[in-house]
Amino acid sequence: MVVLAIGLILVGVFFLVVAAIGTLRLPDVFSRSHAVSLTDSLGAICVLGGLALYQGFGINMLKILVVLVLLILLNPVIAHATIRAAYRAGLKPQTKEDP
Amino acid sequence: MMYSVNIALLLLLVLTAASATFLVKELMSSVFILGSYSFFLSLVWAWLGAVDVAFVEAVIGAGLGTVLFLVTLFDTAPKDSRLRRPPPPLAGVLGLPLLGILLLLAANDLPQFGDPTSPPNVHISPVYLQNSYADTLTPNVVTSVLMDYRAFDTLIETVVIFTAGIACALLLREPGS
Amino acid sequence: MIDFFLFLLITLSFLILVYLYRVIQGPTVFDRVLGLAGISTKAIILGVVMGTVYDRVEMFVDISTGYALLNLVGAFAIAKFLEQRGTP
Amino acid sequence: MKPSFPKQFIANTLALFSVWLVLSGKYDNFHLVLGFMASCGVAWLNTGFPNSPFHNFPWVRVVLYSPWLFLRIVESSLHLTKLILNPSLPIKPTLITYRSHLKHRGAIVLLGNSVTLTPGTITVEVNGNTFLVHAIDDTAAKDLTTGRMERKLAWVFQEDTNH
Repeated sequence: MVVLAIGLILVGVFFLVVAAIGTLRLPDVFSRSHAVSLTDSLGAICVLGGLALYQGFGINMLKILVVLVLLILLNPVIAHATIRAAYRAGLKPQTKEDP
Repeated sequence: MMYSVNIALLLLLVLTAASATFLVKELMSSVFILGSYSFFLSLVWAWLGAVDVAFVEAVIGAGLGTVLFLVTLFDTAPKDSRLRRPPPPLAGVLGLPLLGILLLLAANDLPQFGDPTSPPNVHISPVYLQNSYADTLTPNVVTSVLMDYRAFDTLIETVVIFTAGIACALLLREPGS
Repeated sequence: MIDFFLFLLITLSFLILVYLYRVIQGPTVFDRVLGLAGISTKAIILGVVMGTVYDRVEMFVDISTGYALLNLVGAFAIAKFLEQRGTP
Repeated sequence: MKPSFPKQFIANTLALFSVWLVLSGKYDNFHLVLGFMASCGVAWLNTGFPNSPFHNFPWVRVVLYSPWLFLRIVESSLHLTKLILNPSLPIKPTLITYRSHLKHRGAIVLLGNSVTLTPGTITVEVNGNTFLVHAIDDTAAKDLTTGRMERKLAWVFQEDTNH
Protein backbone atom coordinates (compact mmCIF):
# COMPACT_ATOMS: atom_id res chain seq x y z
CA MET A 1 0.00 0.00 0.00
CA VAL A 2 2.72 2.45 1.02
CA VAL A 3 4.81 1.54 -2.03
CA LEU A 4 1.81 2.17 -4.28
CA ALA A 5 1.21 5.53 -2.56
CA ILE A 6 4.84 6.61 -3.05
CA GLY A 7 4.72 5.55 -6.70
CA LEU A 8 1.56 7.58 -7.30
CA ILE A 9 3.07 10.62 -5.59
CA LEU A 10 6.21 10.40 -7.73
CA VAL A 11 4.14 10.14 -10.93
CA GLY A 12 2.15 13.18 -9.78
CA VAL A 13 5.32 15.17 -9.09
CA PHE A 14 6.50 14.31 -12.61
CA PHE A 15 3.30 15.76 -14.09
CA LEU A 16 3.53 18.85 -11.87
CA VAL A 17 7.09 19.47 -13.08
CA VAL A 18 5.95 19.05 -16.69
CA ALA A 19 3.17 21.60 -16.10
CA ALA A 20 5.68 24.08 -14.67
CA ILE A 21 7.95 23.60 -17.72
CA GLY A 22 4.89 24.09 -19.91
CA THR A 23 4.06 27.44 -18.33
CA LEU A 24 7.61 28.52 -19.07
CA ARG A 25 7.88 27.25 -22.65
CA LEU A 26 4.48 27.67 -24.32
CA PRO A 27 4.07 30.88 -26.34
CA ASP A 28 0.78 32.56 -25.35
CA VAL A 29 -1.95 32.65 -22.71
CA PHE A 30 -4.24 30.22 -24.51
CA SER A 31 -1.60 27.50 -24.82
CA ARG A 32 -0.37 28.06 -21.28
CA SER A 33 -3.85 27.53 -19.91
CA HIS A 34 -3.72 23.99 -21.39
CA ALA A 35 -0.70 23.24 -19.22
CA VAL A 36 -2.19 24.87 -16.13
CA SER A 37 -5.61 23.25 -16.38
CA LEU A 38 -4.81 19.74 -17.69
CA THR A 39 -1.37 18.56 -16.64
CA ASP A 40 -1.56 20.38 -13.33
CA SER A 41 -4.92 18.74 -12.58
CA LEU A 42 -3.59 15.25 -13.29
CA GLY A 43 -0.49 15.89 -11.17
CA ALA A 44 -2.61 17.14 -8.29
CA ILE A 45 -4.95 14.15 -8.65
CA CYS A 46 -2.02 11.72 -8.52
CA VAL A 47 -0.34 13.38 -5.52
CA LEU A 48 -3.58 13.68 -3.55
CA GLY A 49 -4.55 10.10 -4.48
CA GLY A 50 -1.18 8.88 -3.20
CA LEU A 51 -1.64 10.80 0.05
CA ALA A 52 -5.15 9.35 0.43
CA LEU A 53 -3.78 5.83 -0.08
CA TYR A 54 -1.09 6.51 2.51
CA GLN A 55 -3.79 7.44 5.04
CA GLY A 56 -5.47 4.04 4.64
CA PHE A 57 -9.23 3.52 4.51
CA GLY A 58 -11.14 5.84 6.79
CA ILE A 59 -12.53 9.31 7.21
CA ASN A 60 -9.21 10.99 6.35
CA MET A 61 -9.09 9.25 2.98
CA LEU A 62 -12.64 10.39 2.21
CA LYS A 63 -11.79 13.98 3.16
CA ILE A 64 -8.78 14.06 0.87
CA LEU A 65 -10.97 12.59 -1.89
CA VAL A 66 -13.42 15.49 -1.43
CA VAL A 67 -10.56 17.96 -2.03
CA LEU A 68 -9.55 15.92 -5.09
CA VAL A 69 -13.06 16.02 -6.60
CA LEU A 70 -13.23 19.77 -5.91
CA LEU A 71 -9.94 20.23 -7.79
CA ILE A 72 -11.20 18.22 -10.79
CA LEU A 73 -14.39 20.27 -10.92
CA LEU A 74 -12.90 23.72 -10.26
CA ASN A 75 -9.58 23.74 -12.16
CA PRO A 76 -11.16 23.69 -15.66
CA VAL A 77 -13.70 26.31 -14.55
CA ILE A 78 -10.92 28.66 -13.42
CA ALA A 79 -8.97 28.17 -16.65
CA HIS A 80 -12.13 28.74 -18.68
CA ALA A 81 -13.00 31.94 -16.78
CA THR A 82 -9.48 33.29 -17.26
CA ILE A 83 -9.17 32.69 -20.97
CA ARG A 84 -12.73 33.79 -21.63
CA ALA A 85 -11.78 37.09 -20.03
CA ALA A 86 -8.63 37.13 -22.18
CA TYR A 87 -10.68 36.49 -25.34
CA ARG A 88 -13.30 39.12 -24.53
CA ALA A 89 -10.61 41.65 -23.61
CA GLY A 90 -9.39 41.41 -27.20
CA LEU A 91 -6.42 39.07 -27.06
CA LYS A 92 -6.20 36.84 -30.13
CA PRO A 93 -4.50 33.45 -29.89
CA GLN A 94 -1.58 32.62 -32.14
CA THR A 95 -2.79 30.37 -34.94
CA LYS A 96 -0.87 28.17 -37.33
CA GLU A 97 -1.25 30.60 -40.25
CA ASP A 98 0.80 33.29 -38.52
CA PRO A 99 3.28 31.58 -36.23
CA MET B 1 16.63 20.46 11.63
CA MET B 2 14.64 19.32 8.61
CA TYR B 3 11.68 21.39 9.76
CA SER B 4 13.70 24.59 9.61
CA VAL B 5 14.80 23.90 6.00
CA ASN B 6 11.23 24.14 4.83
CA ILE B 7 10.39 27.20 6.88
CA ALA B 8 13.47 28.88 5.38
CA LEU B 9 12.23 28.05 1.89
CA LEU B 10 8.74 29.36 2.58
CA LEU B 11 10.15 32.55 4.11
CA LEU B 12 12.28 32.97 0.99
CA LEU B 13 9.10 32.78 -1.09
CA VAL B 14 7.44 35.38 1.13
CA LEU B 15 10.45 37.67 0.70
CA THR B 16 10.49 37.19 -3.07
CA ALA B 17 6.80 38.00 -3.38
CA ALA B 18 7.11 41.02 -1.11
CA SER B 19 10.04 42.47 -3.04
CA ALA B 20 8.37 41.69 -6.38
CA THR B 21 5.51 43.96 -5.36
CA PHE B 22 7.93 46.88 -5.63
CA LEU B 23 9.27 45.85 -9.04
CA VAL B 24 6.10 45.79 -11.14
CA LYS B 25 4.86 48.84 -12.99
CA GLU B 26 1.07 48.62 -12.61
CA LEU B 27 -1.24 48.31 -9.62
CA MET B 28 -3.18 45.29 -10.85
CA SER B 29 -0.10 43.08 -10.99
CA SER B 30 0.91 44.14 -7.51
CA VAL B 31 -2.58 43.12 -6.32
CA PHE B 32 -2.01 39.62 -7.71
CA ILE B 33 1.46 39.37 -6.20
CA LEU B 34 0.01 40.52 -2.90
CA GLY B 35 -2.51 37.66 -3.17
CA SER B 36 0.25 35.09 -3.69
CA TYR B 37 2.15 36.66 -0.79
CA SER B 38 -0.88 35.98 1.42
CA PHE B 39 -0.94 32.36 0.26
CA PHE B 40 2.72 31.89 1.21
CA LEU B 41 2.26 33.65 4.52
CA SER B 42 -0.65 31.42 5.48
CA LEU B 43 1.41 28.35 4.49
CA VAL B 44 4.09 29.58 6.89
CA TRP B 45 1.47 29.95 9.65
CA ALA B 46 0.16 26.44 8.96
CA TRP B 47 3.71 25.04 9.05
CA LEU B 48 4.29 26.71 12.43
CA GLY B 49 1.12 25.05 13.75
CA ALA B 50 -1.11 28.15 13.99
CA VAL B 51 -3.93 26.74 11.92
CA ASP B 52 -6.55 29.35 12.90
CA VAL B 53 -4.26 32.23 11.92
CA ALA B 54 -3.52 30.43 8.65
CA PHE B 55 -7.23 30.10 7.93
CA VAL B 56 -7.90 33.79 8.65
CA GLU B 57 -4.93 34.81 6.52
CA ALA B 58 -6.18 32.69 3.61
CA VAL B 59 -9.77 33.96 3.85
CA ILE B 60 -9.09 37.64 4.47
CA GLY B 61 -5.68 38.12 2.88
CA ALA B 62 -5.93 36.00 -0.22
CA GLY B 63 -9.68 35.96 -0.83
CA LEU B 64 -11.37 39.06 0.54
CA GLY B 65 -8.33 41.34 0.23
CA THR B 66 -7.82 40.59 -3.46
CA VAL B 67 -11.50 41.14 -4.22
CA LEU B 68 -11.62 44.43 -2.28
CA PHE B 69 -8.48 45.74 -3.98
CA LEU B 70 -9.96 44.82 -7.36
CA VAL B 71 -13.24 46.59 -6.56
CA THR B 72 -11.20 49.67 -5.66
CA LEU B 73 -9.23 49.43 -8.92
CA PHE B 74 -12.52 49.11 -10.76
CA ASP B 75 -13.40 52.68 -9.74
CA THR B 76 -9.92 54.01 -10.58
CA ALA B 77 -9.11 55.55 -13.94
CA PRO B 78 -6.58 53.50 -15.98
CA LYS B 79 -4.05 56.35 -16.00
CA ASP B 80 -4.01 56.38 -12.21
CA SER B 81 -3.21 52.68 -11.91
CA ARG B 82 0.25 53.03 -13.48
CA LEU B 83 3.08 53.46 -11.05
CA ARG B 84 6.06 55.80 -11.39
CA ARG B 85 8.24 55.34 -8.34
CA PRO B 86 11.31 57.40 -7.56
CA PRO B 87 14.39 55.23 -6.95
CA PRO B 88 14.74 54.18 -3.29
CA PRO B 89 17.10 56.24 -1.10
CA LEU B 90 20.58 54.84 -0.62
CA ALA B 91 20.32 54.88 3.17
CA GLY B 92 17.30 52.54 3.00
CA VAL B 93 18.96 50.14 0.56
CA LEU B 94 22.04 49.86 2.78
CA GLY B 95 20.45 50.24 6.21
CA LEU B 96 17.49 47.86 6.01
CA PRO B 97 19.51 44.66 5.32
CA LEU B 98 21.84 45.61 8.18
CA LEU B 99 18.83 46.00 10.47
CA GLY B 100 17.55 42.61 9.31
CA ILE B 101 20.89 40.95 10.11
CA LEU B 102 20.89 42.56 13.57
CA LEU B 103 17.38 41.25 14.25
CA LEU B 104 18.37 37.76 13.09
CA LEU B 105 21.37 37.84 15.46
CA ALA B 106 19.12 38.95 18.31
CA ALA B 107 16.66 36.17 17.51
CA ASN B 108 19.28 33.63 18.63
CA ASP B 109 18.74 34.69 22.24
CA LEU B 110 15.00 34.01 22.16
CA PRO B 111 13.87 30.80 23.91
CA GLN B 112 13.28 27.72 21.78
CA PHE B 113 9.90 27.15 20.14
CA GLY B 114 7.73 25.37 22.76
CA ASP B 115 10.47 25.42 25.40
CA PRO B 116 8.91 24.40 28.78
CA THR B 117 11.44 26.45 30.81
CA SER B 118 10.90 29.77 29.01
CA PRO B 119 9.52 32.58 31.21
CA PRO B 120 5.90 32.65 29.90
CA ASN B 121 5.59 28.89 30.24
CA VAL B 122 6.86 28.98 33.83
CA HIS B 123 4.97 31.94 35.30
CA ILE B 124 1.84 32.96 33.41
CA SER B 125 0.47 29.98 31.50
CA PRO B 126 0.11 27.60 34.50
CA VAL B 127 -1.83 30.24 36.46
CA TYR B 128 -4.32 30.72 33.66
CA LEU B 129 -4.60 27.00 33.03
CA GLN B 130 -5.21 26.16 36.69
CA ASN B 131 -7.49 29.02 37.73
CA SER B 132 -9.45 29.97 34.62
CA TYR B 133 -12.34 27.55 35.14
CA ALA B 134 -12.72 28.40 38.82
CA ASP B 135 -12.57 32.14 38.09
CA THR B 136 -14.79 32.39 35.02
CA LEU B 137 -16.73 29.08 34.68
CA THR B 138 -15.80 28.98 30.96
CA PRO B 139 -14.52 25.64 29.67
CA ASN B 140 -12.35 27.17 26.91
CA VAL B 141 -9.20 28.85 28.24
CA VAL B 142 -8.70 31.05 25.17
CA THR B 143 -12.26 32.38 25.47
CA SER B 144 -11.82 33.08 29.17
CA VAL B 145 -8.58 34.99 28.54
CA LEU B 146 -10.08 37.04 25.72
CA MET B 147 -13.48 37.74 27.20
CA ASP B 148 -12.73 37.84 30.94
CA TYR B 149 -9.15 38.55 31.92
CA ARG B 150 -8.70 40.97 29.01
CA ALA B 151 -12.30 42.12 28.66
CA PHE B 152 -11.45 45.85 28.53
CA ASP B 153 -8.84 45.24 25.85
CA THR B 154 -11.37 43.37 23.73
CA LEU B 155 -14.01 46.03 24.35
CA ILE B 156 -11.76 48.85 23.14
CA GLU B 157 -10.75 46.77 20.10
CA THR B 158 -14.40 46.36 19.24
CA VAL B 159 -14.89 50.13 19.61
CA VAL B 160 -12.03 50.77 17.19
CA ILE B 161 -13.48 48.39 14.60
CA PHE B 162 -16.95 49.90 15.06
CA THR B 163 -15.55 53.41 14.52
CA ALA B 164 -13.78 52.26 11.36
CA GLY B 165 -17.04 50.74 10.11
CA ILE B 166 -18.94 54.00 10.75
CA ALA B 167 -16.25 55.96 8.93
CA CYS B 168 -16.46 53.63 5.92
CA ALA B 169 -20.26 53.89 5.86
CA LEU B 170 -20.06 57.70 5.96
CA LEU B 171 -17.49 57.82 3.16
CA LEU B 172 -19.18 55.31 0.88
CA ARG B 173 -22.85 56.40 1.13
CA GLU B 174 -24.71 57.62 -1.92
CA PRO B 175 -24.40 61.40 -2.36
CA GLY B 176 -28.13 61.92 -2.97
CA SER B 177 -29.59 60.12 -0.01
CA MET C 1 8.82 8.26 5.68
CA ILE C 2 8.73 11.78 7.15
CA ASP C 3 11.87 12.52 5.13
CA PHE C 4 10.05 11.59 1.94
CA PHE C 5 7.23 14.03 2.71
CA LEU C 6 9.70 16.78 3.56
CA PHE C 7 11.39 16.14 0.22
CA LEU C 8 7.96 16.45 -1.40
CA LEU C 9 7.34 19.75 0.41
CA ILE C 10 10.65 21.20 -0.78
CA THR C 11 10.05 20.08 -4.38
CA LEU C 12 6.60 21.68 -4.40
CA SER C 13 8.03 24.90 -2.97
CA PHE C 14 10.53 25.09 -5.81
CA LEU C 15 7.69 24.53 -8.30
CA ILE C 16 5.90 27.49 -6.71
CA LEU C 17 9.00 29.55 -7.53
CA VAL C 18 8.50 28.77 -11.25
CA TYR C 19 4.90 29.98 -11.14
CA LEU C 20 6.00 33.06 -9.20
CA TYR C 21 8.32 33.85 -12.10
CA ARG C 22 5.27 33.68 -14.38
CA VAL C 23 3.30 35.99 -12.06
CA ILE C 24 6.09 38.59 -11.95
CA GLN C 25 7.25 38.35 -15.56
CA GLY C 26 4.04 37.49 -17.45
CA PRO C 27 3.60 39.69 -20.53
CA THR C 28 -0.17 40.11 -20.07
CA VAL C 29 -2.37 40.28 -17.00
CA PHE C 30 -3.91 36.91 -17.82
CA ASP C 31 -0.54 35.18 -17.55
CA ARG C 32 -0.35 36.51 -14.03
CA VAL C 33 -3.83 35.19 -13.24
CA LEU C 34 -2.87 31.75 -14.56
CA GLY C 35 0.28 31.83 -12.45
CA LEU C 36 -1.83 32.66 -9.41
CA ALA C 37 -4.11 29.68 -10.17
CA GLY C 38 -1.07 27.41 -10.38
CA ILE C 39 0.29 28.73 -7.09
CA SER C 40 -3.00 28.08 -5.32
CA THR C 41 -3.16 24.52 -6.67
CA LYS C 42 0.29 23.94 -5.19
CA ALA C 43 -0.82 25.55 -1.94
CA ILE C 44 -3.78 23.14 -1.72
CA ILE C 45 -1.46 20.15 -2.16
CA LEU C 46 1.06 21.61 0.31
CA GLY C 47 -1.70 21.92 2.92
CA VAL C 48 -2.56 18.21 2.67
CA VAL C 49 1.13 17.22 2.74
CA MET C 50 1.67 19.32 5.87
CA GLY C 51 -1.30 17.57 7.45
CA THR C 52 0.31 14.21 6.65
CA VAL C 53 3.60 15.31 8.23
CA TYR C 54 1.87 16.52 11.40
CA ASP C 55 -0.59 13.57 11.44
CA ARG C 56 -3.52 16.01 11.68
CA VAL C 57 -4.97 15.55 8.19
CA GLU C 58 -8.60 16.20 9.13
CA MET C 59 -7.75 19.75 10.24
CA PHE C 60 -5.45 20.69 7.37
CA VAL C 61 -7.84 19.30 4.76
CA ASP C 62 -10.38 21.89 5.87
CA ILE C 63 -7.85 24.63 5.11
CA SER C 64 -7.26 23.09 1.69
CA THR C 65 -10.99 23.01 0.93
CA GLY C 66 -11.19 26.66 1.95
CA TYR C 67 -8.28 27.47 -0.36
CA ALA C 68 -9.94 25.72 -3.28
CA LEU C 69 -13.23 27.58 -2.89
CA LEU C 70 -11.53 30.96 -2.27
CA ASN C 71 -9.40 30.38 -5.33
CA LEU C 72 -12.58 29.99 -7.37
CA VAL C 73 -14.13 33.16 -5.94
CA GLY C 74 -10.94 35.15 -6.51
CA ALA C 75 -10.53 33.90 -10.08
CA PHE C 76 -14.15 34.79 -10.89
CA ALA C 77 -13.77 38.27 -9.41
CA ILE C 78 -10.59 38.88 -11.42
CA ALA C 79 -12.13 37.50 -14.62
CA LYS C 80 -15.30 39.60 -14.27
CA PHE C 81 -13.24 42.70 -13.55
CA LEU C 82 -10.93 42.20 -16.52
CA GLU C 83 -13.81 41.44 -18.88
CA GLN C 84 -15.48 44.75 -18.12
CA ARG C 85 -12.28 46.75 -17.95
CA GLY C 86 -10.34 45.39 -20.95
CA THR C 87 -6.59 44.92 -21.09
CA PRO C 88 -4.43 47.69 -19.67
CA MET D 1 -39.48 10.69 -17.60
CA LYS D 2 -39.05 13.93 -15.68
CA PRO D 3 -38.84 13.41 -11.94
CA SER D 4 -41.28 15.37 -9.80
CA PHE D 5 -40.33 18.05 -7.30
CA PRO D 6 -40.31 15.84 -4.15
CA LYS D 7 -38.17 13.18 -5.83
CA GLN D 8 -35.66 15.77 -7.04
CA PHE D 9 -35.67 17.43 -3.62
CA ILE D 10 -34.85 14.13 -1.89
CA ALA D 11 -32.06 13.39 -4.38
CA ASN D 12 -30.45 16.80 -3.85
CA THR D 13 -30.79 16.50 -0.07
CA LEU D 14 -29.11 13.09 -0.04
CA ALA D 15 -26.26 14.31 -2.26
CA LEU D 16 -25.62 17.31 0.00
CA PHE D 17 -25.96 15.24 3.17
CA SER D 18 -23.36 12.71 2.02
CA VAL D 19 -20.88 15.55 1.44
CA TRP D 20 -21.71 16.88 4.90
CA LEU D 21 -21.12 13.43 6.44
CA VAL D 22 -17.67 13.23 4.88
CA LEU D 23 -16.65 16.74 5.87
CA SER D 24 -17.97 16.73 9.42
CA GLY D 25 -16.58 13.53 10.92
CA LYS D 26 -18.81 13.80 14.01
CA TYR D 27 -21.54 11.20 14.23
CA ASP D 28 -23.54 11.89 17.39
CA ASN D 29 -27.28 12.54 17.20
CA PHE D 30 -27.09 16.31 17.67
CA HIS D 31 -24.66 16.93 14.82
CA LEU D 32 -26.42 14.47 12.50
CA VAL D 33 -29.80 16.18 12.94
CA LEU D 34 -28.23 19.63 12.52
CA GLY D 35 -26.47 18.60 9.32
CA PHE D 36 -29.59 16.99 7.93
CA MET D 37 -31.61 20.14 8.60
CA ALA D 38 -28.95 22.30 6.94
CA SER D 39 -28.81 20.13 3.83
CA CYS D 40 -32.63 20.09 3.63
CA GLY D 41 -32.64 23.88 3.75
CA VAL D 42 -30.02 24.30 1.04
CA ALA D 43 -31.74 21.73 -1.18
CA TRP D 44 -35.12 23.42 -0.64
CA LEU D 45 -33.66 26.76 -1.70
CA ASN D 46 -32.09 25.28 -4.82
CA THR D 47 -34.70 22.86 -6.18
CA GLY D 48 -37.35 23.60 -8.75
CA PHE D 49 -35.86 26.37 -10.86
CA PRO D 50 -35.98 25.29 -14.52
CA ASN D 51 -32.97 27.52 -15.30
CA SER D 52 -30.72 25.96 -12.67
CA PRO D 53 -28.14 23.42 -13.93
CA PHE D 54 -29.21 21.12 -11.10
CA HIS D 55 -32.83 20.92 -12.23
CA ASN D 56 -33.51 17.23 -12.95
CA PHE D 57 -29.85 16.44 -12.50
CA PRO D 58 -29.16 12.70 -13.04
CA TRP D 59 -26.71 12.08 -10.19
CA VAL D 60 -26.33 8.33 -10.74
CA ARG D 61 -25.53 8.38 -14.45
CA VAL D 62 -23.09 11.29 -13.99
CA VAL D 63 -21.19 9.15 -11.49
CA LEU D 64 -21.17 6.32 -14.06
CA TYR D 65 -19.83 8.76 -16.69
CA SER D 66 -16.92 10.00 -14.57
CA PRO D 67 -14.51 6.99 -14.97
CA TRP D 68 -14.56 7.46 -18.75
CA LEU D 69 -13.81 11.18 -18.21
CA PHE D 70 -10.92 10.28 -15.91
CA LEU D 71 -9.36 8.07 -18.59
CA ARG D 72 -9.64 10.98 -21.01
CA ILE D 73 -7.82 13.26 -18.52
CA VAL D 74 -4.92 10.79 -18.29
CA GLU D 75 -4.77 10.44 -22.07
CA SER D 76 -4.84 14.20 -22.63
CA SER D 77 -2.13 14.86 -20.06
CA LEU D 78 0.15 12.28 -21.65
CA HIS D 79 -0.45 13.88 -25.05
CA LEU D 80 0.35 17.35 -23.69
CA THR D 81 3.42 16.02 -21.87
CA LYS D 82 4.78 14.69 -25.15
CA LEU D 83 4.17 18.07 -26.77
CA ILE D 84 5.81 20.07 -23.99
CA LEU D 85 8.88 17.86 -23.59
CA ASN D 86 9.49 17.77 -27.36
CA PRO D 87 12.40 20.18 -27.99
CA SER D 88 10.86 21.60 -31.17
CA LEU D 89 7.48 22.34 -29.48
CA PRO D 90 5.24 21.09 -32.36
CA ILE D 91 2.01 22.94 -31.52
CA LYS D 92 -0.48 24.34 -34.05
CA PRO D 93 -3.12 26.29 -32.12
CA THR D 94 -6.49 26.83 -33.82
CA LEU D 95 -9.92 28.14 -32.87
CA ILE D 96 -12.95 25.98 -33.74
CA THR D 97 -16.64 26.77 -33.38
CA TYR D 98 -18.84 23.83 -32.49
CA ARG D 99 -22.63 23.57 -32.24
CA SER D 100 -24.11 21.18 -29.74
CA HIS D 101 -27.66 19.79 -29.74
CA LEU D 102 -27.94 19.30 -26.00
CA LYS D 103 -30.77 21.18 -24.32
CA HIS D 104 -30.31 20.67 -20.59
CA ARG D 105 -28.22 23.43 -18.98
CA GLY D 106 -26.44 20.94 -16.75
CA ALA D 107 -25.50 18.97 -19.87
CA ILE D 108 -24.00 22.08 -21.48
CA VAL D 109 -22.01 22.87 -18.33
CA LEU D 110 -20.74 19.29 -18.20
CA LEU D 111 -19.90 19.32 -21.92
CA GLY D 112 -17.84 22.50 -21.50
CA ASN D 113 -16.04 21.00 -18.54
CA SER D 114 -15.37 17.74 -20.41
CA VAL D 115 -14.09 19.59 -23.49
CA THR D 116 -11.61 21.40 -21.28
CA LEU D 117 -10.47 18.14 -19.73
CA THR D 118 -10.00 16.18 -22.97
CA PRO D 119 -6.91 16.07 -25.20
CA GLY D 120 -5.60 19.49 -26.11
CA THR D 121 -8.88 21.39 -26.26
CA ILE D 122 -10.13 24.10 -23.95
CA THR D 123 -13.46 25.94 -23.99
CA VAL D 124 -13.04 29.66 -24.65
CA GLU D 125 -16.63 30.84 -24.82
CA VAL D 126 -20.10 29.31 -24.48
CA ASN D 127 -22.99 31.16 -26.05
CA GLY D 128 -26.26 29.26 -25.80
CA ASN D 129 -25.43 26.06 -27.66
CA THR D 130 -22.38 27.34 -29.53
CA PHE D 131 -18.95 26.54 -28.20
CA LEU D 132 -15.75 28.34 -29.15
CA VAL D 133 -12.92 25.88 -28.60
CA HIS D 134 -9.15 26.46 -28.61
CA ALA D 135 -7.32 23.35 -29.82
CA ILE D 136 -3.59 22.97 -29.42
CA ASP D 137 -3.02 20.72 -32.46
CA ASP D 138 -4.90 18.84 -35.17
CA THR D 139 -5.33 15.47 -33.48
CA ALA D 140 -6.83 17.27 -30.50
CA ALA D 141 -9.84 18.53 -32.43
CA LYS D 142 -10.77 15.09 -33.79
CA ASP D 143 -12.48 13.88 -30.64
CA LEU D 144 -14.83 16.84 -30.57
CA THR D 145 -15.75 16.92 -34.27
CA THR D 146 -16.69 13.23 -34.35
CA GLY D 147 -19.25 13.99 -31.61
CA ARG D 148 -18.22 11.07 -29.42
CA MET D 149 -18.45 13.02 -26.22
CA GLU D 150 -21.81 14.53 -27.10
CA ARG D 151 -23.29 11.05 -27.63
CA LYS D 152 -22.00 9.99 -24.20
CA LEU D 153 -23.56 13.06 -22.59
CA ALA D 154 -26.81 12.52 -24.48
CA TRP D 155 -26.95 9.08 -22.90
CA VAL D 156 -26.26 10.59 -19.47
CA PHE D 157 -29.11 13.07 -19.80
CA GLN D 158 -31.34 10.69 -21.86
CA GLU D 159 -31.73 13.12 -24.76
CA ASP D 160 -32.12 12.55 -28.48
CA THR D 161 -29.34 14.01 -30.64
CA ASN D 162 -30.41 12.83 -34.12
CA HIS D 163 -31.93 15.99 -35.47
